[in-house]
Amino acid sequence: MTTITMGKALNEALRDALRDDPRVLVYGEDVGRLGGVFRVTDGLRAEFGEERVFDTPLAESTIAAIAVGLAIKGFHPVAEMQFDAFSYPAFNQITSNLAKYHTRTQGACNMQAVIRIPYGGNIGAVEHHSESPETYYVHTAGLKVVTPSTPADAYGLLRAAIADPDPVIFLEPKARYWSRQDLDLPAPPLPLDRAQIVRPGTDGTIIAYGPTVQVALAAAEAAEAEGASLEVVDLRSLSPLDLDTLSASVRKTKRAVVVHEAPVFMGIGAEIAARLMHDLFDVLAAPVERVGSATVPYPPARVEKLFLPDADRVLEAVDRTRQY
Amino acid sequence: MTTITMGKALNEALRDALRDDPRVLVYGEDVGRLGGVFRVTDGLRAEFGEERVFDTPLAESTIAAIAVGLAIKGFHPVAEMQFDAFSYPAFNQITSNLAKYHTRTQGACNMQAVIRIPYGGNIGAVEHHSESPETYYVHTAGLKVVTPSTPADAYGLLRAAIADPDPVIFLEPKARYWSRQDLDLPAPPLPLDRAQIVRPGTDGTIIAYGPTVQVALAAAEAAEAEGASLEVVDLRSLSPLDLDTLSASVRKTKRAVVVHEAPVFMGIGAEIAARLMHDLFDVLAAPVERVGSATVPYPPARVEKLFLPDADRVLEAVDRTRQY
Amino acid sequence: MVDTLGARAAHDSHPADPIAAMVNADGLLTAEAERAANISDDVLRDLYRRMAICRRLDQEGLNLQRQGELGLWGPIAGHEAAQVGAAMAMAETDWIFPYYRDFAMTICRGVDPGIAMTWFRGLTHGAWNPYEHRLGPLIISVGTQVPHAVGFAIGCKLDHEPTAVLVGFGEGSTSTGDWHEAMNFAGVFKAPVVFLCENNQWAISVPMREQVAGRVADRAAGYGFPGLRIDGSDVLTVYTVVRAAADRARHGEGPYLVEALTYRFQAHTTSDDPTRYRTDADVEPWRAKDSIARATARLRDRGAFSDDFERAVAAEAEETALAMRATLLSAATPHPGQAFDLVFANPPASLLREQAEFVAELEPGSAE
Amino acid sequence: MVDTLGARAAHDSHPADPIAAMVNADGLLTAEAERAANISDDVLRDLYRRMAICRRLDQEGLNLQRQGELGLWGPIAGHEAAQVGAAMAMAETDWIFPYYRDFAMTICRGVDPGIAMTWFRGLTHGAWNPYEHRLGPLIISVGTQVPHAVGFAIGCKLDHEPTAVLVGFGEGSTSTGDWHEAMNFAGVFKAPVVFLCENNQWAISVPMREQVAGRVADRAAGYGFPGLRIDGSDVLTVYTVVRAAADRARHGEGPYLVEALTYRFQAHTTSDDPTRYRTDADVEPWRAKDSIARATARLRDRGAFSDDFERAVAAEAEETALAMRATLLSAATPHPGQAFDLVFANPPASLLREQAEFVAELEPGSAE
Ligand SMILES: Cc1ncc(C[n+]2csc(CCOP(=O)(O)OP(=O)(O)O)c2C)c(N)n1
Ligand SMILES: Cc1ncc(C[n+]2csc(CCOP(=O)(O)OP(=O)(O)O)c2C)c(N)n1
Ligand SMILES: [Mg+2]
Ligand SMILES: [Mg+2]
Repeated sequence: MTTITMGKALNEALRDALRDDPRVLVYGEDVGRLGGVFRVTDGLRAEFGEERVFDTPLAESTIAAIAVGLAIKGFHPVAEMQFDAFSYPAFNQITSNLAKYHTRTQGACNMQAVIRIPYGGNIGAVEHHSESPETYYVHTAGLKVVTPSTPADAYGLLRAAIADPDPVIFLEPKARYWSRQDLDLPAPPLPLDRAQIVRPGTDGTIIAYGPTVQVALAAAEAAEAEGASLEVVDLRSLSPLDLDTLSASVRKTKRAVVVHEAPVFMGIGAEIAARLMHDLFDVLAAPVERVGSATVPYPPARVEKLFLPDADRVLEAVDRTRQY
Repeated sequence: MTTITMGKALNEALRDALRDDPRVLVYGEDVGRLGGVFRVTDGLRAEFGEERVFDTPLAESTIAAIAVGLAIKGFHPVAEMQFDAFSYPAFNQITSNLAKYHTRTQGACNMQAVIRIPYGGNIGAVEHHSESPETYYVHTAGLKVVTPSTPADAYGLLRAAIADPDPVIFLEPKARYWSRQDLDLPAPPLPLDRAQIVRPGTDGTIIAYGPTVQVALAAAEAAEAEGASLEVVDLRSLSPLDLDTLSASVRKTKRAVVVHEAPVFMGIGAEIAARLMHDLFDVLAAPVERVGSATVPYPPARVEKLFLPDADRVLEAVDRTRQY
Repeated sequence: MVDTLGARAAHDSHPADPIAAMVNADGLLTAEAERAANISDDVLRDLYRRMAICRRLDQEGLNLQRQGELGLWGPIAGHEAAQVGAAMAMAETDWIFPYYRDFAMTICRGVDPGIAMTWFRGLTHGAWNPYEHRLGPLIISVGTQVPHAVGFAIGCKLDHEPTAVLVGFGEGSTSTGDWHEAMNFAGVFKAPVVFLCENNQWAISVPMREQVAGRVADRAAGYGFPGLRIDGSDVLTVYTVVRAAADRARHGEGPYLVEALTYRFQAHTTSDDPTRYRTDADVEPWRAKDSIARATARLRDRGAFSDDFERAVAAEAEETALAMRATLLSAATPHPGQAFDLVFANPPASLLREQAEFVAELEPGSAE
Repeated sequence: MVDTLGARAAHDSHPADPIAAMVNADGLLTAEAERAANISDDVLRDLYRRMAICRRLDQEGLNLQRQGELGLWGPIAGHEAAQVGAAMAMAETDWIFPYYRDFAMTICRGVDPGIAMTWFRGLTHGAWNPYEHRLGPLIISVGTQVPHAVGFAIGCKLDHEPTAVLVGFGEGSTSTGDWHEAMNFAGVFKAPVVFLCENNQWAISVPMREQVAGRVADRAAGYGFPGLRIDGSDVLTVYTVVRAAADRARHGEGPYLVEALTYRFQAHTTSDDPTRYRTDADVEPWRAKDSIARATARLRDRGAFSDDFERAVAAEAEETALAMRATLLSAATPHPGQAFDLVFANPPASLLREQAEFVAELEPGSAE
């Protein structure tokens, strides 16, 4: 058991995948010599050589596109997009090809590829480095989309994503890269379509993922001090959504708050709230609340915290469901 | 009063805009000589010359990007993307620049630009020609997104979109290009943020837009024969949503069904259902139902109709709300 | 009107490129290069035969569309030499990544024409198994297949396989960002790719001069590898040049760009109306360069063309067209539930549940 | 190690390009061209002065970041000649579209350095009014500003204005699809754009040879306009060549690509650690080409450099740095509600309502 960061857990997952499966390739901008701007690929090029871990030109569309070609050739590419908004130049290749190639070849070609995307805010960065692009990928049929909230999940989900025969958008909550956990490695792979109850409770359910799980847990802890028992569910998988787990929790607690950094408008909270209120219409004691960012472009670093969900805003939302 | 098609109404709106405002430019692939693959720009090059109506190379990203440059220079560009899925190569320019340039220049540069996108299915086309990309644009703060369902609305919304100082994604329901209406032109411009009740009713509200308004009206007509009075709301604006009009309707009818061609999962129905059930939690007699496509890539032409909403599927959803 | 390749042939800037030396200023194989290439009469006859059959199938595509049996047809007339010449120049173990118009490449790769046509009938998004024919699916999103080919070629290199990859695209496709990114990647990784630009002068209604600044072939130099403009209506030139470029790639010498000048004689697709943007007079000069007539002339020069041969090919073409029609019309409509089966290799339970509900709703009787 | 432009200078393929004739095989202004250009001592002194001030401000950026006053700083050391030379070569009525590293262009365009720095402090996404300075905002999404410049330039042409547009970008940016699409559009529309590639050998950790297949300057030929690789550390060369290219553009002769070879002496940004990918020995040869030393030498040759002048410039630089710091540190944090004000010129009522709620929640007292 050692204490490791999420960044290191991801690094170990890549290392173990490269070691266990000779078809795995890791590439992207600055992933080689530099080890990635967040050091997630640190040391991999030295260990596995330039043929398996390599830098590419600055061209996200083709970074995604060669994943298609390499997957057809039987490789298992793991490509990195340097930051969330820099995955947008690859949008057409991801949406029109990576997501549809299996369908287009009548199942003959597996797109066993992972696109890693550090995402989310709260790191004091300049424009384009703090976005939450999950809606764009989640609405695209043919992609699986997952995101971890802890080092153990990061390891387990990334191993499973690389081993899965389908294309996985792997969203890494960059503000959590330095979060730590005691961990035995290799940790077990995790299913790609299951949510996890990370804190049991009875009076309400907070649904979160990636960077907001910690916020939800802090809110639940604060609520406990005031005598309220809140359950926290970590989605882990954003597409598909594990509605069985969500429904079971909310059926029990009768209240739900969804928390994400993305704008509320058309964020994943919309789908979750719509489904929960639809399926549990007679069970819910109050409407599902959503906490997220405003309908504005991601604001400058000095004011970003005001737009991001924090424990206070989550607790206010919980209160709205409890005082309904 | 003449009977004109939606395609012609759009053509007239472009013509009148070009005539009334010397800063308006119309460009895209095949919009010049050919008049567009749907003939929406027919005759405009001959009338206004190659400097104001021009063909571009096949490069959607730069088609969107020069709209940014031209808008800074004080032009009012109206760019065409040839089909829905061919707007995806422009995704980064639309999302990272067109939507954010006003913010980025502290309000100094207006992005008075319109991106016209024919969208939706039901035309028996090959891959990429039948998609409903609205979620991608609606979730992007900084864009206004509208879509007409009739020739009159097509004219009125397009004139308003061109005159508006902000970037507008103008979605044209391509299967409705040949729909006809008696119309006096020029018709009045329409507000870009208002829904319209297109059929009043008391027993339930069908919320539709673009290609599905006709489907909703057919369903309402069929329901009337069976003694049910359904209200039909045409969203017209997808971002922002006119929640006042939606709420007022549903407050009255107590039931709502949202209908779109896009997959249900993370379609606009999610946001509308979440908002309506949140705001009218105690008013609704049944959960909000959603009718849309499945969570699959758009299917081949010979089976597409099975995936698209039709009056039957809408009525079944209405029945679910009435028999709840 | 017809661009005769002009004086500034791309090979001028690559004096060291032996492939460029194979063609003259008109982009045609020189007599010397023809001798050196030593292409047998049988091979040339086979190229002729394939072009003639494809032309007949193309005509049948138009017929089928007019008769309402196809949703769409994208005519290839004018592209036969480029497509047949290039496809047949590749070794069987090589791969081809086609664009939507590369029907003749598809046929050359052994796909049953009637099955290939199901794509245009709206029955499927992909009519063959790429591994069976070493042939990617038809790609519609313009230019996006170019970096797929480069990615695949990088994979071949990583596997130390002597495989070359051919990728087809129109001159309009060279305007896309993906095309450029792929060219640069190919140069950086020295990937074994032959880029084949089927420059047919038009991208729907947009003429080449409004589409391509400069010349396509000249662009290769900026990526550090050679490019060559050739006469794309002469099948022997296309075959010989592409074969040499593929050999070169297989020998680790990196990518090569071939710009095959040709013309689209018919509409862009059956949805198009070319009278809106060009006249018969525009088309006429190109008809004189017709690929089948020129292959005939080449065979006659060699004394390898006979009336019997011509008749036999025509009969085979007719038979193939009939068989294609029969196969197409008997192809089953896919079960709608199939759309769900094809999304993932490892579908999540939620999608299988959605599929079951979908199928049950369509066929109320079948629901449990 | 240092690429000395080699034998295959881009102008070889454009013998008719008079601008190419201005530089020698090392990309340096020839003595003859210098005489012809007739750049006065005062202008050269002003270029020196601006470079020296910008170098001092760059150092202050590093200091401020280390002191926690900036979220990020992107050093420009090594780029002074390219940025100052190019910016000052443009007429006042011309426009400039910079990339994130073009701080010296910003200063040359009259933006208050302390205001410019608010961007790096995280106070704003855009620190100046583009119309006031004829200067676009800093663009981070690599390559995306290049087609903006082309669009703007097409607009200038449509307005029949004799305006030239300069756009800056790194060599890494040339790998993006947008860069290519913009080059092609510029060629097709003969847009009055000067493309300035600040080729500093690195895109973060990726060296030029793994980034750019072929040579950037050579790519222009494929778009039908000239490209020229020059010594980007010699401000007089940059100034003279860019001025000529802008003149040419203003006279309707179309785009021009200048590849200014230079080096990034510092880290990519303050978040970067260059020791992971390069050594001091890699950097050393480029230090010998330092732009300020070379401008000093040029001025000395002309007898136009004195100790007094040097001291005066140093004093002005020091003063400017202090003023910059003061302005920066006193800049107000924007009201958070401002984020809503800046989204649209014509905001919908729903957004104003959201803003009111947002502000009320932040400041419970202020709610009505
Ligand atoms: C990204 C994208 N944009 C637009 C289209 C619509 N479109 C289909 S073919 C075509 C012209 C392509 O021309 P070219 O590449 O020269 O090939 P050709 O059809 O002439 O063989 C266009 C604009 C598309 N399929 N994909
Ligand atoms: C589309 C995009 N992808 C990735 C990045 C991250 N990034 C910022 S700068 C940079 C390198 C750019 O190199 P170059 O264009 O040579 O400019 P330089 O920084 O050397 O001046 C990268 C990869 C980005 N900003 N935008
Ligand atoms: Mg073409
Ligand atoms: Mg660089």
